[in-house]
Amino acid sequence: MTTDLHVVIRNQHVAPGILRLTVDGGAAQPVQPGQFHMLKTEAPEPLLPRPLSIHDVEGDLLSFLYEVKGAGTRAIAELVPGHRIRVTGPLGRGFDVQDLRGRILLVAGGIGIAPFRYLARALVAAGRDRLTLAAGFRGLPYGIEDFAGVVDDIRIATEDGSAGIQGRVPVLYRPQDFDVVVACGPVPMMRAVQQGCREAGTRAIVSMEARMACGIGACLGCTTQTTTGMRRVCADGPVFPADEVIFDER
Amino acid sequence: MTTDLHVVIRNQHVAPGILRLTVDGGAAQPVQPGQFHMLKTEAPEPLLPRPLSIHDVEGDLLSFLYEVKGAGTRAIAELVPGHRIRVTGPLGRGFDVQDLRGRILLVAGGIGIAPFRYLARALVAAGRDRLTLAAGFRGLPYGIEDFAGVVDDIRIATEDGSAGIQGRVPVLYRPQDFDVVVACGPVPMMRAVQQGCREAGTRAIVSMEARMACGIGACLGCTTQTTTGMRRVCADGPVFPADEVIFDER
Amino acid sequence: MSADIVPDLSVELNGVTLKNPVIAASGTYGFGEELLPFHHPSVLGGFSTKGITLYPRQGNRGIRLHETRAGMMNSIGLQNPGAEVFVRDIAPRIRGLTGCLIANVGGSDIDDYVQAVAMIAAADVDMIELNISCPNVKCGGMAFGMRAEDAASVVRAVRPVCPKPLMVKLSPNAHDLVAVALACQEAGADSLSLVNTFNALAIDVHARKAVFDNVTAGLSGPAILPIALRMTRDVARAVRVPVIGMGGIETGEDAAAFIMAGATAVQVGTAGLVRPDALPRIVEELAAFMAREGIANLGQIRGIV
Amino acid sequence: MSADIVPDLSVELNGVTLKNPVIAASGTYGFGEELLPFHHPSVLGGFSTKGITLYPRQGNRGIRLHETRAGMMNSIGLQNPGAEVFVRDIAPRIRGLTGCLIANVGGSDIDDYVQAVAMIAAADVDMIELNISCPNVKCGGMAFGMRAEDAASVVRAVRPVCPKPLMVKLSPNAHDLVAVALACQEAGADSLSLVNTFNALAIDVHARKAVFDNVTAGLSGPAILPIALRMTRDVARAVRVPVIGMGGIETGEDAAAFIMAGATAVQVGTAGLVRPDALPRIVEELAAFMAREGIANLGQIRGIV
Ligand SMILES: Cc1cc2nc3c(=O)[nH]c(=O)nc-3n(C[C@H](O)[C@H](O)[C@H](O)COP(=O)(O)OP(=O)(O)OC[C@H]3O[C@@H](n4cnc5c(N)ncnc54)[C@H](O)[C@@H]3O)c2cc1C
Ligand SMILES: Cc1cc2nc3c(=O)[nH]c(=O)nc-3n(C[C@H](O)[C@H](O)[C@H](O)COP(=O)(O)OP(=O)(O)OC[C@H]3O[C@@H](n4cnc5c(N)ncnc54)[C@H](O)[C@@H]3O)c2cc1C
Ligand SMILES: Cc1cc2nc3c(=O)[nH]c(=O)nc-3n(C[C@H](O)[C@H](O)[C@H](O)COP(=O)(O)O)c2cc1C
Ligand SMILES: Cc1cc2nc3c(=O)[nH]c(=O)nc-3n(C[C@H](O)[C@H](O)[C@H](O)COP(=O)(O)O)c2cc1C
Ligand code: FES
Ligand code: FES
Repeated sequence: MTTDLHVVIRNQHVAPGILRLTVDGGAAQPVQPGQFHMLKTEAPEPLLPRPLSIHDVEGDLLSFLYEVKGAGTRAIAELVPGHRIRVTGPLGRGFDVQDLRGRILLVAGGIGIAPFRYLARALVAAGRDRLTLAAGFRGLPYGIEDFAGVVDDIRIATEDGSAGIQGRVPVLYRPQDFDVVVACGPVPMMRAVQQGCREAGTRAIVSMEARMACGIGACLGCTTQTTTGMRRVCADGPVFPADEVIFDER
Repeated sequence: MTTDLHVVIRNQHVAPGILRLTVDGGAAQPVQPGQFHMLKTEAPEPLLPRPLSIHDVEGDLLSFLYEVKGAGTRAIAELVPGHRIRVTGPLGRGFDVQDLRGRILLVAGGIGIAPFRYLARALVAAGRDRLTLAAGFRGLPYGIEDFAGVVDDIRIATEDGSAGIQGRVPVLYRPQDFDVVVACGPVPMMRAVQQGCREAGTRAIVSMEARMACGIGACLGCTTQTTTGMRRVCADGPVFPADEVIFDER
Repeated sequence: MSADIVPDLSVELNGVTLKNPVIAASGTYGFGEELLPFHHPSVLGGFSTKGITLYPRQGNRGIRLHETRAGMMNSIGLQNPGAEVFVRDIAPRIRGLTGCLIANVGGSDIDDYVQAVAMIAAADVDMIELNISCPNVKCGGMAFGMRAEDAASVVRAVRPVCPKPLMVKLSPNAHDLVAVALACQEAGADSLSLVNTFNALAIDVHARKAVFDNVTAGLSGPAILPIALRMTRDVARAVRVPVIGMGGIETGEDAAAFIMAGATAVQVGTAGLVRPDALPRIVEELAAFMAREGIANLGQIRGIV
Repeated sequence: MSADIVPDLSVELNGVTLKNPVIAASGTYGFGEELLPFHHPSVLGGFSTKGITLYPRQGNRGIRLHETRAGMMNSIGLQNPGAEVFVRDIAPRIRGLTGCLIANVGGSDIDDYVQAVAMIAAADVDMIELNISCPNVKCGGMAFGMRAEDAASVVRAVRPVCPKPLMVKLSPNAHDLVAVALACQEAGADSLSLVNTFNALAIDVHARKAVFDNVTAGLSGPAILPIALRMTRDVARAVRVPVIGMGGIETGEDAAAFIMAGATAVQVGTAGLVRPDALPRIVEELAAFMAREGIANLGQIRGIV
């Protein structure tokens, strides 16, 4: 883990409102798929850094795939090559690649696809050859081209029917067809994955989101309810066995 | 007076720590030499706009000459062509060109030279042909090239002796040689001008500085003591007859 | 939610109808005239004048402004031309600028307040805003806003000489703000406005001294919004009279938040110093927010938090 | 000013020598271990642990953090493993991390405080910091910090069971902060730290409800600095015991300002969340500032404003 200013190499739109940021110096330390970094521009506002998952590590370069939501991601989107940005990480507990075996399904909801490129590459490198990606989007899909040549079976659903099957991700798969399901996306989707897999008896793993301040486990601001009590998404997660997470009913 | 976002056309160093900013759309309204604008970048911090004198108006372009001092001017210095900046103005009471006649001396201390280019051009356009500029700097002079072909008699003093005469501006002139002296610069310099001219019986005019918030006369934050009470530098000035100003003794 | 709703922004404040709930805050809008090059004050719900005292005041010497993170400090010290000049020259001149002209009145002792209010309330203004909370007057202006008894005593004293609606402006520095609010209500306040500036300190570490001659000064702006919003809710839930909320409002959504916290109307100060078109924009943004969210009038959201 | 001065940053606090005046603030530095990948806690003057209560607490549900202009709000709700686990497992483990280990203790009633302090003060910690000001505990944690009598009663109760130096952490929401400070001093506090977070409100205007389940939450960060600095000076001028100032400190010059306002040492919270190297940087910046300004030791500037 380090905290340093990194030089922006690229920062480009891959779809409306979705950008890929590439910074230098990422490979200085080993990075586990599913880990994240805290990013903050040099401007005083917004005050807190923002968590972004590792999208890929290639040689010396570290990249993030992100959706512009509010002030924090907007500030990141305004960076141009040569600008610097504070990157703290890698943080959290990512996916245990050794532990993912058999028929593996990656379920992504929207920008939840971000951590899966690096995960899929790591799984392939570890010899896993039965990988399926089921990705759902509101409108036009993005980030899918990243999986060409990595994942054979790519399934797409869009709510507006603009690509793939019309509907949400659950229409794309039956949990019983897989040995393990890995999900990243909005809470309702992850709750559906948890429930479907529980009924089918399929093991499921989720990557959680929470508002964060420190990102390193010090402030207890990012906790999520689990069967073993309140746990910090940043330090005890973001990756949890789905069965341990107690999704808030609201 | 308007408040609008203006596109940055140029923003370049003319000397270390001194930049010239040129924005479009300045000529939409008549501008009097010695007036100023309030400038604020689109970033939330710093909160308040910063006052900068009009350095020149050329066709559609409005320019400012400024020294990087703190957060506000630093934020302005980071703008690149195409960026936008909020410009509110023109504000305040500038120099009354009709009223400046005879042998005119412009006394500038450091960045106090900023308003004099446009003033000198206006004076020449009004037929005044006996213009002298006396400019003092800590180190290497800047902004002087602006006066070539406009003012014949240019006198320079530098504290470090790197150009012109070594010393401060008072070494450059005798007040009794002029009909009117116009001064802009740090308070000690303006106090010296006030005193010298008072002794010599020469009319003197000063352009004052003060911390500002609104720039339009609404907050009473920028007042200066005068013989007629506390007056607002932004709305009653920044240009005052030197004899009316009561310089703070501290 | 209906997308084509045309929201009604008007509010009724002590018998005066404001076309919208956005009022320019005292001390940041001059006497309204300064803004004329940018917008006509009548586009706002109303404006509160610079604080007026019985006699003219020169205000404080030295630095009067200082910027902080997301805020600013001021120590103007109630510079103003005095009640007589206000009544004779200024009020008639600015009367036509707004549908709700609020005269902000400051003072150093009860007699001053009573005399000033008596003079000013007799002029053609719509309301008096009694500033018992200005922290920049050495002779004790703030003292009245700190404790319930003191606040009540000044409100009780001016009430009989004030035939106009009487708004009392509370200090966030009060020991027990809700107690002060209740005491002002009992003493006859028709409405309460809050917050005035927070007593704060800036130090010039290089000079090793306070930035302001008076040592402390008043903090305003976006930095204080979350505290001001909490205080507005605390007071609005405790009193019967209308509450006018303020502190750091910059956007229409900020204004909506204060109304959801129970405010009848809002005031905006610092944001209007940052850019002179801020207040009309807040009105437009609030209207757009209401239209988008299907809020027909402010009564539908007032105090729902 | 001598350019080649090597400043002495050490401070003496109730018999404990801190190598520098920068202490990590409770609740923002975990138990010190979380920061180890970034710096060793021993580079700081000390650190205050997350607030510990007699029994373990899960803390609050729902959103716990919210960002504001130049600040943040938190509603953690004192999540902690309880005094027993702290004393048995945690204190021995983290003891070696710092030369000044401060155990921050929270509670909901006087009995809880007394039992917790008795247990924790018996462990190998250097000081107790009594949090009478946490605004996030429903059962009244804040109540003790609001009024002088209440504050004194809890300090008086824990004093006999606390053989270690007792630092009492004051709430900026107190009705009369100086009175609370004096009451705590009379009741036996060895030092006073301030400020804890400001009680504040954030509203989600789209959802038309408060962001936090508890409605209000605590505001910290640069936004509050000018108010916290003023309060630090008010208290430091009124009491005899050392004062530890905090609230929005981000730089070495901010730390110097608190010391000029009378603080013996400072604490830093939010800035360390923004970037994990903030606190060691503040130490370096303070040293550089002192060297530049020719300040040989902090006694030369303490309380000069
Ligand atoms: C471990 C982790 C990994 C993430 N990886 C990615 C990624 O690879 N790509 C991506 O686009 N997004 C990712 N997110 C979500 C991303 O952090 C938020 O979208 C971002 O913080 C929003 O900030 P904002 O200022 O743009 O939006 P705003 O909505 O203005 O943010 C306001 C506040 O809410 C918080 N917030 C808002 N939405 C979220 C959210 N969904 N999760 C956490 N905090 C939120 C912000 O941090 C901030 O404090 C991740 C979140 C976590 C926790
Ligand atoms: C009418 C007028 C015209 C001016 N014209 C020019 C110009 O053409 N070129 C130029 O370089 N400068 C000019 N100045 C000075 C310029 O406004 C300040 O240098 C600038 O505001 C400093 O801001 P900062 O954030 O960079 O510095 P900081 O020192 O960080 O500013 C902190 C605060 O102090 C105020 N401040 C600091 N120095 C001054 C100052 N000298 N005058 C007024 N406020 C100050 C700032 O506005 C801000 O509120 C003018 C000032 C006035 C009043
Ligand atoms: C420069 C300035 C001058 C002020 N003068 C007065 C005043 O004369 N009377 C008064 O009641 N409040 C005065 N205030 C306080 C404001 O009216 C308002 O209560 C405060 O600034 C908080 O609102 P804001 O954050 O929107 O600015 C002044 C504020 C500022 C910034
Ligand atoms: C996330 C968070 C958790 C906190 N938890 C505690 C706590 O457990 N006990 C306590 O006394 N103060 C707690 N505080 C208050 C801080 O210690 C400090 O008083 C406050 O944040 C002001 O300092 P700052 O502006 O430097 O953050 C907490 C603050 C934050 C931001
Ligand atoms: S963000 Fe601070 S503990 Fe997770
Ligand atoms: S800056 Fe507001 S009156 Fe001059």
